[in-house]
Amino acid sequence: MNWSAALPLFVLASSLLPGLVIFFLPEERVATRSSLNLAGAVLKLVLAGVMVWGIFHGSHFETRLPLLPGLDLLLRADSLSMLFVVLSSILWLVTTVYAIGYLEGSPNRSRFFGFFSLCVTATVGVALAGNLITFLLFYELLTLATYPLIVHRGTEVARRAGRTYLIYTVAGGTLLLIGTVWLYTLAGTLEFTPRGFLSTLDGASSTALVIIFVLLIAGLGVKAALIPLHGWLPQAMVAPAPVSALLHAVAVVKAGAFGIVRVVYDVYGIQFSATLGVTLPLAIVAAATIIYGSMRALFQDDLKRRLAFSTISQVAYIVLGIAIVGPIAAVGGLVHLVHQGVMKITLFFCAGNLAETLGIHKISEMNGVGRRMPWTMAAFTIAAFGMIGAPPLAGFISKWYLGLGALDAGQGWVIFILAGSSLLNAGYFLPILYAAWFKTPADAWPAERAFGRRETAWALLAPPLVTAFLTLAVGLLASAPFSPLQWARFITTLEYAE
Amino acid sequence: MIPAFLYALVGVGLFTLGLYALIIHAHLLRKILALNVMASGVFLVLVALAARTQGMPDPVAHAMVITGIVVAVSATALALVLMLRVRIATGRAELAKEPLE
Amino acid sequence: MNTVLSASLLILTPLLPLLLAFPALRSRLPRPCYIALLPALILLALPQGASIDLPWLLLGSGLGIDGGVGRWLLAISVLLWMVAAHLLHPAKGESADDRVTSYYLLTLAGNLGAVLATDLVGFFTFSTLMGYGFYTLLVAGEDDGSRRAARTYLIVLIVADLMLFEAVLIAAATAGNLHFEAVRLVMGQSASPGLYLLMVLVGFALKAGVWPLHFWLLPLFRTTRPAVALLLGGIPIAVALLGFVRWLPLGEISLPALGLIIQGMGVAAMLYAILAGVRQAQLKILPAYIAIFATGVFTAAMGAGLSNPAAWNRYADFAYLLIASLGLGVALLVVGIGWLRARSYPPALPEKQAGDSALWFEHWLGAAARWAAQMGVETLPRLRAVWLVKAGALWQCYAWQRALDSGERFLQRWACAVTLFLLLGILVVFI
Amino acid sequence: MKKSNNAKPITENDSRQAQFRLLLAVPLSALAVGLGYAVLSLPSQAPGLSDHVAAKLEISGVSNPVTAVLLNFRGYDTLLELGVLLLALLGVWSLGAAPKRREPSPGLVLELLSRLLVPLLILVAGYLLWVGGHAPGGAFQAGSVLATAGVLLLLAGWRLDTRFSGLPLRLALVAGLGVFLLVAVVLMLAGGHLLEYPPSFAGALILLIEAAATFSIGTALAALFLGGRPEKGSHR
Amino acid sequence: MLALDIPWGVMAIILPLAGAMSCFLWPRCALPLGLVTALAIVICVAGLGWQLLEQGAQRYAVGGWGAPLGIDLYADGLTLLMLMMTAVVGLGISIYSCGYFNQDRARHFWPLWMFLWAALNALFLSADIFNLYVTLELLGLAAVALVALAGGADALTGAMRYLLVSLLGSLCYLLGVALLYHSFGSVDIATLAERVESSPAVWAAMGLMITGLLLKTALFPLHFWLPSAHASAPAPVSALLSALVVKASFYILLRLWLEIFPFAGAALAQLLGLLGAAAVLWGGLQALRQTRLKMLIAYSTVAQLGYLFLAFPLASITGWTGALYVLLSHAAAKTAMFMAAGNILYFGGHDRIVDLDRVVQHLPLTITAFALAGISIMGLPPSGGFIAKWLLLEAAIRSGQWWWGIALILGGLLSAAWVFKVVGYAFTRSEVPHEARAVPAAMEWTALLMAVVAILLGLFVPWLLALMEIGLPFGGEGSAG
Repeated sequence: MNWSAALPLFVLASSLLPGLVIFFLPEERVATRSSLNLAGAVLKLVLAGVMVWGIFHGSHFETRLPLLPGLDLLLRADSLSMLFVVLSSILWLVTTVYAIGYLEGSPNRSRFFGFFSLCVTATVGVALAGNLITFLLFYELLTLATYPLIVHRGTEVARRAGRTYLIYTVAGGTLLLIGTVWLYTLAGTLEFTPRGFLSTLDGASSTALVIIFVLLIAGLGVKAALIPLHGWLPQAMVAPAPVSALLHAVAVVKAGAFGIVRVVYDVYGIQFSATLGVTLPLAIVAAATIIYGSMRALFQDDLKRRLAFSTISQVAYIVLGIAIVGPIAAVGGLVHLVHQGVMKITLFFCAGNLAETLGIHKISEMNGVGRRMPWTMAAFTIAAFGMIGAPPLAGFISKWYLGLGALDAGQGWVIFILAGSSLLNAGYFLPILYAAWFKTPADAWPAERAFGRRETAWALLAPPLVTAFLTLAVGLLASAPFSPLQWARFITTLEYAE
Repeated sequence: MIPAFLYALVGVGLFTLGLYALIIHAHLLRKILALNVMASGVFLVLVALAARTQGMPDPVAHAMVITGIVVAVSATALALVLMLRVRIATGRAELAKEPLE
Repeated sequence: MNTVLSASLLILTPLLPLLLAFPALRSRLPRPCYIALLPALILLALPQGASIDLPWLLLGSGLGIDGGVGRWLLAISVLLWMVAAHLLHPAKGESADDRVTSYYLLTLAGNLGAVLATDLVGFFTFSTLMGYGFYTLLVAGEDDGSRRAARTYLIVLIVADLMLFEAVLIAAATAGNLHFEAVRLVMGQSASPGLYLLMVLVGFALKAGVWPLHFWLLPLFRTTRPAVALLLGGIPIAVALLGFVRWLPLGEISLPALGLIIQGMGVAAMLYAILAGVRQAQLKILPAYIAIFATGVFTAAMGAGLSNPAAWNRYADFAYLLIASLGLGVALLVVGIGWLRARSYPPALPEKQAGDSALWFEHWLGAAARWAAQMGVETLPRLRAVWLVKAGALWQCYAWQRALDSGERFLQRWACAVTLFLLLGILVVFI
Repeated sequence: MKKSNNAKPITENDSRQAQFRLLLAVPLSALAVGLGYAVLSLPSQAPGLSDHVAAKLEISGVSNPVTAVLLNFRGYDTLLELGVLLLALLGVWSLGAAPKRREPSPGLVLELLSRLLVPLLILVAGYLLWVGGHAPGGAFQAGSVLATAGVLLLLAGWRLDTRFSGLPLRLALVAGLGVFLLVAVVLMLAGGHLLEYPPSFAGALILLIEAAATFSIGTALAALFLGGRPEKGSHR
Repeated sequence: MLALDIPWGVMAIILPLAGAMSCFLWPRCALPLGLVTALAIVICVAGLGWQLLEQGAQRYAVGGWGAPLGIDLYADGLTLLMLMMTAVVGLGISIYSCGYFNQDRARHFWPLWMFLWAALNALFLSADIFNLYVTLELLGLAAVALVALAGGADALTGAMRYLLVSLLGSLCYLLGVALLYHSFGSVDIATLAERVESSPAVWAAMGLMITGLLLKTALFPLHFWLPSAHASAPAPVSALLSALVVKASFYILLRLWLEIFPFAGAALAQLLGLLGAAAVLWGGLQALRQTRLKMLIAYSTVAQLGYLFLAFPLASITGWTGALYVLLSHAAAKTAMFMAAGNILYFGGHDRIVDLDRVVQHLPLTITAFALAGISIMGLPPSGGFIAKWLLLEAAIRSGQWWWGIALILGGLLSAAWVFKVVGYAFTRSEVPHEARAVPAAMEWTALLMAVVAILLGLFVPWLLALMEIGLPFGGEGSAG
């Protein structure tokens, strides 16, 4: 096995092995655990960087292990997967730092970090999967690795949330499995191919293909929280903040969205999907999700719940970008994969900081918090404006390409969806900002913890600042080489090239 | 020839009767006996049909029956002892009617 | 050397205030508000126009200063900002509100950037930054009335930004290049510029408070402090008018009917401003009417330009002057009034009806929100709940459990009988 | 089967029981008819494997075909079957110690009869074992007769001395299977297949195995009669 | 090559028999003797595997006579996999039992267990339907005795019912054997396969044998004996029963179906499939509402056995492979689960599900084992269970009988429901202290290792499939894909 074949495995192992070791670490070995975690995260980032560089220069990274006759466990780094891998790697590193700070002194940390690493392994596996069965494998692994994180607190609420999560995701995984098997029996292969492998298929009835498409999308839509499959997400916010952050930004919802991208692009092929007539319904579902999620978010008082509904809305952008058949919208969708991650993780970090430092969980308690925790709230503000789509932040770029793509593809109605969503986004984010910055603070915070001179612990503060900076940077420097935008363009040229 | 089939039919009859008894009787001893009757029926079928030869009956079937008998004896012994233990443990030589909790 | 200097100045002009907006970066500096204006001042002093392309920024952006309207406006802006800085500067003994300084600098950065922007996205970005920054200025440390007025402004801002965003999208989809010149050329020849024009017109009209859309302007003037009112007159409105000039394909396109309507609206705005302004007793609101009047003038001119491109080309410089002087005029008025009031009038009482227009706006918004809440929150989850979450309740159903129990008991009791039946079944199936 | 639910009136139970019996008779008779039909459909002449047996009888080492099948041709079955017997005993022993029943004195008749019969039975067992080589008889028959002797003794109140109830008893129980297995393995190690007797030694080996098996079967059956493992030191 | 000439398969039968006898003779040394035997058996099975890889399927004439007169042993890929499964599970259980049984129980356990192992190996290797009957009886009696080892009313009643059922099944089977033998004059499977032709006697024989074996395999609705027997037995025994014993009769059924009854009608296959589907659903539903952990696991066995029968109507190599994979992965996973349940019972003295949280918090390895095994049982990747589900589903869709896929999927969902119902307790916080008995590390680690085996089964599929194709037990051209 040469270097290029081993690299994807190394990327997986860089979080898997630390994770497994951590499971067996005694609770009090904090330093060992933290350094293992961080070393793994940094290593993964470096490896991912190497791969990005290699792919840009035309190398191929592919690991193929036989799984079943005719079906391989295939890990392949292509441009699309690298987008997700790099995102996961970066955000994992940041979240690890955050989690170390967040969970300081709480019980069951070895278990937590073990599953945390497994979760990232599964995510990276989802990203690197080179065929549908490998994807399915890691997709389910992700379900399993996330469940312990959601119920980590062990309260009744957490268990209920975990149960709901499982009901949804296991059912979704099952649908995905059915679709995958069916597809395999029709096509005889499951390997992701640019522009799909189904368009060349003779004899398969298009009805069957449409049903399979629906099955696959439904299965993936559960994780991507498309309506009406989103019910688990708002409940899952009972998890500790780093988990919510990871869940909403990278791991779970993104895996679903990423899967939809894969299915539409590399299984069906975008042109073939359009021919089948499945993209428009998908776009409509996505649009409905965007609006619905935002509407629900408007009326939540619990901060994390509001963010959760916001995620539902935002992730549907990615799907929308794909479902509008056109290269420009595709860029928008893909780039939103990254941008939403960066922004949402910031928001959850900040929410976590508020909860951890001041005991604030509700928006109605946030009056004047900007004075107490200016840095946290600054990060929050940047991310929130990014979500609204204010230029020059990350969200603007995504919306820009989505809108432009919709016009390009002749689907002008999307513009109004975007506008409505932005309006609603503003409607639920700006009051938070207003309350935080301009209202007079209450006499005492619900549960304040002192951190000396700083507003909160370093490990809690640095991650949101870094991600907020990223939010700004990816928007501002969108046209710079190796920016997410450029990478998304690179991907779409492959997909749409004739 | 004809007797062979006659005996075989008796064997079948014993088998069915044993099955009937096994179903309707609750007492374990009766059940065990019913199984023995069934076994006898089976052995009868085996042995009877072995006689459909010219001259010496088929010895293989006989050997099988001997083996079968020993097995049946062993099983019956175990069953009887087990029945006694059940009676000691539950006070009745019957199977518990309620599904186990 | 010169190009390097001008380029760095161009970048620094919006960047320096932006950087200084972070409290940590300016904590050692005396009077950061003035220092932030330095690059702009130097830029004004440069004899000729300059521009710089920043392809890596946003979607490929650029900054530049041209000889005409840009320079004028920049000059006016700098002037206004300096005055405002002076006004905002706390009197001796008062502690400086650090946050206000930050807001000030943010807004400043947005303003300067918008003036210097050479493409739609850059302009849009900076003007948004300015808009939100300005909102923070309005809100910071004021009373309830002004906050409500500011909230109306915010909503206007968001709606306007959305429309402009659509406009940018349309422009990009049509033109492919977002430079002002390119957009104007392409949109001028475009077959169906209607939506774009509508979006731009309504969007900037909202931002500038052009007559029928001026409802947010009055409460603001009524409630804010002089320094902010000064900026309000000069900065957002002027930038919005600049937006008209920059974004619309004026002089390239001839739309007599639309032009006539706009002209009519401009005239109506002037009439309204005069009538209402005369009837208005409060000195404080007077600048608002003047602003409305001025925008009316500009609108009329623009309408004329739309119906007669040649005329626009000829008199365009006049419009620029108008924009520039508008800012100055309103600003001076505000300062004057403020000064007057400070000398002779007692402080105005807080207004009871802090802007009727603001109230109806809120009223409708609230109604819409309630409706949405009912639709979205009540119906959909219930639908979903029926088929997924209630499954658990179904599972608890007693009948189920009993059926399962009795089934199991039956199987245990009639064990051998079941065997028999299966045996028969197999035989029957087979034979 | 009786109903478990005692609250229900017994009469109702009984009538339902009767109904069920009737109902059951129908499929059972169907089954019997079906099986009978199947049996009758068999060819009226079928040699089975008797020709094969007859052909190989000379080299099997014994002249009784049933014994030849049992211990030579299908000796493997018998090996496992000895295992079944031993296993049943193990199972019985694992269920607990033999119930300690204070039997009344066996009485004079039983006492005398057993003293008279036991040696005779042992003799008969030996004969059956020996005759098995060429006429009906063999290890199982002999073993059961031997067991009868044991049972008679047990009924008469005799118990194995505690000195022998440990390893010696176990050795006796294992002997049949053990010798059989040993022979099988030795034959295999000698280069043949499992249980492949050289024709010259076949008779002797079979007799050896049968002797050990008889002993074990007799002991095992008698031990099974006890209904549990012999407790140390509790017997006469 | 001397080592290739050793009849490893025969050794795998003889060794446990010898082990059983020596354990019986010297009860004080039962444990070391048993362990040594277990290791030796594993080596034998490995040797057999090597032999098969080198030389293909093997036939061994016991006594040198050869079929039809003598008894043949036959080993192909299917046999090998079953033997390997038995060896792996058996080794695990042997190690587990070191800690589980006290001195008194151990002296009974070891010889019985060795007999059981011998019976299993003999059964898998046998190519003779009468010999299969003897091994079945050997197996059944050993299993019953092991169940009764737990003592107590539950276990004894369960054992009694199990014994009756087992005997009934055996007798049905034996009558079938009698009819077949008298029809065709042979009890050798291969010979029968050549001679067999459709006749009323064959039908009757088939009905009897299939019913008898179904009874022993506990296919719904003949599963009534299984839950009580499996749940009340000592933990290692429960594991043995669920993992191995019920599979043995299924193995015979499979062999007969493939070799002797290839002309069996599609209707019968559909009936078996239907019963399998019913078992999957019924077992799943019952499992979900059990209040005791071991009962729950036992009902899950009922459900999992149903999967095996889904392959009958599909009747393709993929389907058979899938069923076989269910069999293997279920063996490993269920062993792990029963071991985990045993640990919990050992530690806390009870296995009430609602009170599990107090226990499992202290047994992280155990609950991990349970969870990993659960992953395989519910068929989530990466695990043997997933591969099985995949293959069965693929076969179902390929054959156009997608409705079997539905049963498969629903079964998976039901098992997911109960697995997570249990695993969820690992995460609840409970502070209540209680009396506890420390669980030996060997027991926890064995459970975990068995669960890991169940997971690993999902990753070494081609290797196992290659083994399975030795001798082409399912016919066809070889490739299962």
